[in-house]
Amino acid sequence: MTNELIDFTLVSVAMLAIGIYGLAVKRNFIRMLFAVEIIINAANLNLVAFGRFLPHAGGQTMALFSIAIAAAEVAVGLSLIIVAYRMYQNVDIADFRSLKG
Amino acid sequence: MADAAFLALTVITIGSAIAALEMRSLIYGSIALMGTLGGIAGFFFLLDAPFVALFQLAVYVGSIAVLILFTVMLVKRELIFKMIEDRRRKFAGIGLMLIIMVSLGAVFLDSGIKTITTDELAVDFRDIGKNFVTYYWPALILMGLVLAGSVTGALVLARREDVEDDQRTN
Amino acid sequence: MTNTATGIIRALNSGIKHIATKRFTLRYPEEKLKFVGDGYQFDPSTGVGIAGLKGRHMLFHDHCTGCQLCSIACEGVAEAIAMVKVPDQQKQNKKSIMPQIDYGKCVFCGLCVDACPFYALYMTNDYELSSFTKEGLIYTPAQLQVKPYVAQDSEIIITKWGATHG
Amino acid sequence: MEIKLVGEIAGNYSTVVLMFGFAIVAMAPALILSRMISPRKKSNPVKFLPMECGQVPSGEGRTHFMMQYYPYILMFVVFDVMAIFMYAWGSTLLELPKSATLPMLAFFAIMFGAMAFALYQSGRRRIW
Amino acid sequence: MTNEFLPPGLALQKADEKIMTLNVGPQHPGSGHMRIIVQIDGDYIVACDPDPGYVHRGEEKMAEYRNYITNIPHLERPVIHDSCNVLYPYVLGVEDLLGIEVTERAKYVRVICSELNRCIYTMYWLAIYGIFLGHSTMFMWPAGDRELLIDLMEKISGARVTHAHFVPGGVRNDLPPNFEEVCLRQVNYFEKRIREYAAVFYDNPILISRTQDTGVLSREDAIRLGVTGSVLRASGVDYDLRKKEPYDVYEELDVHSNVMKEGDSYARSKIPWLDMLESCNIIKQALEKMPKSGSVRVKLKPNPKGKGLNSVYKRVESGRGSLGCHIVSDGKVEPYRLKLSVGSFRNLIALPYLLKGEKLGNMPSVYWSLNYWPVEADR
Amino acid sequence: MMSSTNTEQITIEEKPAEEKPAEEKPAAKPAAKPAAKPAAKPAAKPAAKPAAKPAAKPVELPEFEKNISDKIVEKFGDKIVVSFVKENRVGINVDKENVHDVARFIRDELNYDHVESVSGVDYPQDKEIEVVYHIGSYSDPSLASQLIVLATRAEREENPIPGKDATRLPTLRDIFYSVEFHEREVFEMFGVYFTGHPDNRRLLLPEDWADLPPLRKDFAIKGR
Amino acid sequence: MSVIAPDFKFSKFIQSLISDVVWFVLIFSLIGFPIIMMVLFFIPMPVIDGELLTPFLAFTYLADPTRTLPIVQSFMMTDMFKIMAFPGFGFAALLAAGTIFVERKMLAKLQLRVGPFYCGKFEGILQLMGDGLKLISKEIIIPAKADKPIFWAAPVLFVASAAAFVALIPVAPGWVVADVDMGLLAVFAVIGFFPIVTILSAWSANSKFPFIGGIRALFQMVSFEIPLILSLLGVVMVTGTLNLSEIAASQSSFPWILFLPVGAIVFFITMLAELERIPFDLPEAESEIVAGWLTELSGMMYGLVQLGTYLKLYAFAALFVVLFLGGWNGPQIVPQFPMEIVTNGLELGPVTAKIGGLEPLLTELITPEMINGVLMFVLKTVGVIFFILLPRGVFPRIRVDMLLNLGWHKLIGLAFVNIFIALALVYAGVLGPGGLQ
Repeated sequence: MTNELIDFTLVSVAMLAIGIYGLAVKRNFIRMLFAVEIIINAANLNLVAFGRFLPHAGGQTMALFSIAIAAAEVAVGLSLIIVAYRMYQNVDIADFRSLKG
Repeated sequence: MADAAFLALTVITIGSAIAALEMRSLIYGSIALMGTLGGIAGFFFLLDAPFVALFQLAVYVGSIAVLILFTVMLVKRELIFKMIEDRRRKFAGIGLMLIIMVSLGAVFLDSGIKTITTDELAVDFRDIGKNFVTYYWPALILMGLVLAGSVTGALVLARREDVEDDQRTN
Repeated sequence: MTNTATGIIRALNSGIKHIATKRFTLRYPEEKLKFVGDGYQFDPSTGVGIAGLKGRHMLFHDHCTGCQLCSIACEGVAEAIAMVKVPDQQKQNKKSIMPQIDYGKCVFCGLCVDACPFYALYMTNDYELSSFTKEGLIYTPAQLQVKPYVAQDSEIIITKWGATHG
Repeated sequence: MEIKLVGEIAGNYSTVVLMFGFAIVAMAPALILSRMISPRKKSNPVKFLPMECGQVPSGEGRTHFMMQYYPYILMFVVFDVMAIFMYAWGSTLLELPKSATLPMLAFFAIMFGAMAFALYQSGRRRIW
Repeated sequence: MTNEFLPPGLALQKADEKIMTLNVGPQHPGSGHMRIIVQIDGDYIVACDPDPGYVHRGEEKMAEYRNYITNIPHLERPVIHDSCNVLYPYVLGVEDLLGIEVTERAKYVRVICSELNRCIYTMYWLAIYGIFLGHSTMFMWPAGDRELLIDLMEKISGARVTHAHFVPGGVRNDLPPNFEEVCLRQVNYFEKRIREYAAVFYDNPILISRTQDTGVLSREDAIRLGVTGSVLRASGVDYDLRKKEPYDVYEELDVHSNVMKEGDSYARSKIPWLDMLESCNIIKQALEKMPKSGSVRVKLKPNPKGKGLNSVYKRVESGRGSLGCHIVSDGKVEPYRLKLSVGSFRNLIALPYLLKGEKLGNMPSVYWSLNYWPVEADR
Repeated sequence: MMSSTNTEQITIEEKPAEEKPAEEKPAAKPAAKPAAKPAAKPAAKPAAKPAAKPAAKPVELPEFEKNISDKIVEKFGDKIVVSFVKENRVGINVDKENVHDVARFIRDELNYDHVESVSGVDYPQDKEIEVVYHIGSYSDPSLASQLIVLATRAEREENPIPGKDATRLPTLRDIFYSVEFHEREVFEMFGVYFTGHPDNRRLLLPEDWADLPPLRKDFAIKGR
Repeated sequence: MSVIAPDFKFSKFIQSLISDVVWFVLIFSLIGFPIIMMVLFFIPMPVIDGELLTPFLAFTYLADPTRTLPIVQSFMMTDMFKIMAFPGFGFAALLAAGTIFVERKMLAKLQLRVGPFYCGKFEGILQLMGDGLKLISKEIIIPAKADKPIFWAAPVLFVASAAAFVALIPVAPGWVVADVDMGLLAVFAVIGFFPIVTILSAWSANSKFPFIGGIRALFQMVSFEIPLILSLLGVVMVTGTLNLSEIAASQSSFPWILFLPVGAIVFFITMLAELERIPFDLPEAESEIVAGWLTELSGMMYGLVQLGTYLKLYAFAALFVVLFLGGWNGPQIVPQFPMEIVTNGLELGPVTAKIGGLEPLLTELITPEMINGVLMFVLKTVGVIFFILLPRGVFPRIRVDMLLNLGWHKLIGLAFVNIFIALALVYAGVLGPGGLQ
């Protein structure tokens, strides 16, 4: 009944690939944020999986830190979206060109 | 039992991850994202990490998803349903995705990870709590700073300075 | 802060105290309020009314002369009174017409009672006039002649534990 | 509890999910039954319009956004993380040495500072 | 008188995207029979346009077709809870036109009826104020205790709400036997009851924090906007017609007019409550000083007529403030023109002014604290 | 079902029609007596006297009110007509050209500060509509019971066209803010357009009202 | 005298009963029996105790308690029973229904009126049933342009979230649906679902009032979640566990409310807010925004949301009891069963009535301790529910900015005060290892 580490790792790889696809293709700022979230979650899954199979508390601890940082990232990212939306009335990154330095 | 649950969770997670990116409506996309996050929480349960799993549920589904939903509802209705994408770019993205999947998957399958199994006890969540304040305490402080910085930055970003105050005085 | 706390505690205390207070509700179909007197009447000799409930009218056939004053009084108010022929011949009522009242229109102001110079019309304590049809609300002179049976016995009783309808 | 198999703990939590599913299975029939036995007359399409106090509403129904209180929801995301982090510490408090409280107090101090700033910002009405 | 008094209609025109227009009423648990079009920016009301008229019946036009007596049951319709007071200026005006002097006992009976009706109205108002603030007990208690006074009015006049009791020349009928005793008992109990309201309502810290400093109407603005009644007195203007222009026997009674300085919703809601206590006091005084016997109605000709082209404006202090009746007579049995200047209509003007910049959550409390009765404003 | 019982009632009730009132009469009369008796005598006397009094009395004007009217007359002379001076009421008729100045004088010099009521009166025989402002004072305690009845008249057009109203009066809103809703009401009820009023819109009538202004005399209620 | 209630005649009642029974027997024997027989013909019967289970034998099982009781007992051990009936859904729904009845009658008494009276012979006890029937037979109106899937799913999800919350509550030792190590964290995770369901439901209705109400509900729940989480940390600190059963068991000598009253008060206030009860019912403030996020819900959808709300109320009250009032701990007031009657049977002259399977049931599952625990738990919960209901009678609702101000400025501060109190108690040695208990 024991799952093997490789299963979790493969799921994680799939999630990572989906996330990268989303980042590459989508031009909607919010959707890109979704993609980032998916990638972060893939990483967390790996952390916890390795932490379980090489029994060590560090994996879970790092996952907790990672989730917390993700929360901070989302807060800032959504604030950015609001700012950009307020300026351009749109959430398409093509319109955000002028944000470049 | 765990295998069936694993398969179900895999389907839920990956399916809703794709849905989150491909659904026409951003609201449904957010709901699908919630599904992804919940699926990951399910994986954490399967990995005997209930603390992380519940943390994931409480933080990701409970608050981050709320924030995302809220922000999505802020934008105009037509934007919620608009898909902006390029066809060629999409195929390129799918190719990229497949390449990453296959290559990384092959690498992992070929590596020693495949043979790793365990029959040791799961890590007790109390160890995590101890880790936090003993071994990892600089990281804790750092994370506090990151959180503080993020809330400060988010507030400073989201406020608007150009308020025409004629209508909104009391 | 203390003010807030005492205020909240006072409010809660008052709420709990009222759980032990008597109910004030009048449970209407089972209990009916008792009224003063027999109903609103008007003494044409003094020009002053006599207090009472302005309920359904009552018509004295042997007083009514068919003068239509009540109908005229009602014209500006509700137009509820119509004069109709009655079969029985009274000697003071040459035209044999008497008021018929449509309670779908009547506003129970009692001005028709004030208008009657012969003490023929007064109001009773009966107020339960509902009907399923509009026609059921039109009371002919014969119906108006009947003194209603009213069992009204409940009054406001004020006790130490609050007021009730006993 | 002797947990050696991977995924054994999940069994404990599955009852919560079962309860969730049971409520859906038990309550959805109520809606379906209601849909079956209740009258369904589509006689007047006006009946199904989103009315607003007897008037046909003007404008979009989903655009209201209380920007004034947006900072609170931002703060929630961050401080929710903080609050649940504290459980990792609080639940093991009895087994920890007393010196371990110090980093937590420092964490509190940082978060207090952030909260004070955030509350000050959210209290300023004119900038939202 | 320039920018801050921008009329609501004009303010509504400059709307931008983030501002939402919200209809409150006419089918709304928090509006009564009227519509308030509010524009909200987030939680703040940017502009507000009251739209009364959903219960407009044209009472003034109807009055031109009815003679002075048959107008009585009609003119009390706008405020059936305050039906004695709404008839009072009309009756005074007709008496003035016809030149009748009313007997002493009739005046006392009128004062008692008027005060009872003021309490009945205020209790109804208070009940709705309670439910507007989400205080369901404050809906039930006044609605129940109001019954004590309705019972008294029913004993006097024979009807529970639409009394049609005042006529030119006095009142329709005398008090029933044994009335003084019953009245005193029930009014005493009533007073005890409404003092009880302080614990759950007027001294309730949540209510105070919710209504204090909301919708502040300063003294100058109150005078300039011409508001009346409790709204005026809550803003610190001591103006009570029972003292300032005493009609009937108010001169002989010791009337105290309640004034508060704050001018916020809390003060506006507290003044009517204080007025009820004062009314109980007045009723007790009047019962004491009333002549124990005597006629209550002066006999008039069947169809009284005015004398030539003549106009009269009489006003009384009703539950909602000064209630004036302008009667123009041209010597016929019907009034040539009758205009009711009602407190609700005069207070309505303060609504857009007060709601501007308020929070949406304050809308019900500010709106109803104006002592506004939609049916009366529409007439 | 109900109608059948109703007819039953009628058929049953009609038979004892002769006996019933005979029973009722003694019950009704004693109830009437005790209340009616004391009221009977004094009722007639005071009714007769005061009714005659005010008519017979010579016109003596109350002093305080006379003072006020004198002040206005002094300022404006023959531009105004003092229509009546009664207790607590001073009536002034003004042309519509001067109403603004008179109102300003009343506010600034005489300390009147608000308008209690604005009523329009239609005089079709004069082809005029009169608008009557009842102006009172809150801030001056000595004027608390006083009202100035300021009346002005506008020519009445026969067929008012909404939007192009010819019956026009200057608004007093910039002098007395409190007339705002009152003037809106007069506008819709009489069709008097107040020039300078910033918000001449419908107030009470329905939005689709397309008839005459309803309080004019030539707008007849149906069936009357 | 009564006009409304029709005359009740016992003979007619009996008559109607008999006619019903006759119809049932007739239809059952004509249609039901053949169908059952046909079905039984095709289904292979299980073998129990070496006997083939024939329909006849099945009927004897039904009639014979010695055979059914072990089945009942083993059924009561299963998760399904726990979920469906006792500590789970059925029990909670029963208490929720009781809460609704008590709320109505108590509020009526407080407001000097009668309350539900006519439905049911005694004080309107069947009113809730009548309301349920009414709601289920009402038309469900879905506004045009509403987002149908979300709109349909939201009420069900609301009930389901509330049920998941109920699953975590321990009622008596061992009687809990999900006995999990991180019970408290699971509670927080479940609470997090309510704002999402609310805001989705509000958004999907495509109307202004629900949306404003939903946004307000979101702000309210979200703002009060942090004081809620922080106020419970004190209890966790002094017990050192997140398991709700262990927390309840740790209060055998004294409840934590004695040591952590500040936390209890903060938790109570946040509880009121999370439940959207007066004075915090501003998402449903009917005088401003018609019924808040419930405005467009009609018929049974509204009924489900109400059911969910009251389940949530029960769960929160029970959580308060478990965390602060000692859960099932309390004086033993239920007497011991007369076990000799159970074991030896009841002797009535020559007859000895003995039910075989009753003994293991009473010694293993339904012990007096368990009944006492449940009784204590229910008593305490009802007490807490009373105090949750009472503010509805005496307080007006507050405003959204006051609410946020209260939550963020005062309650979080008080929650931290509570944490420091707990810290001081632990470090001073009053509680924790070596302290009291």
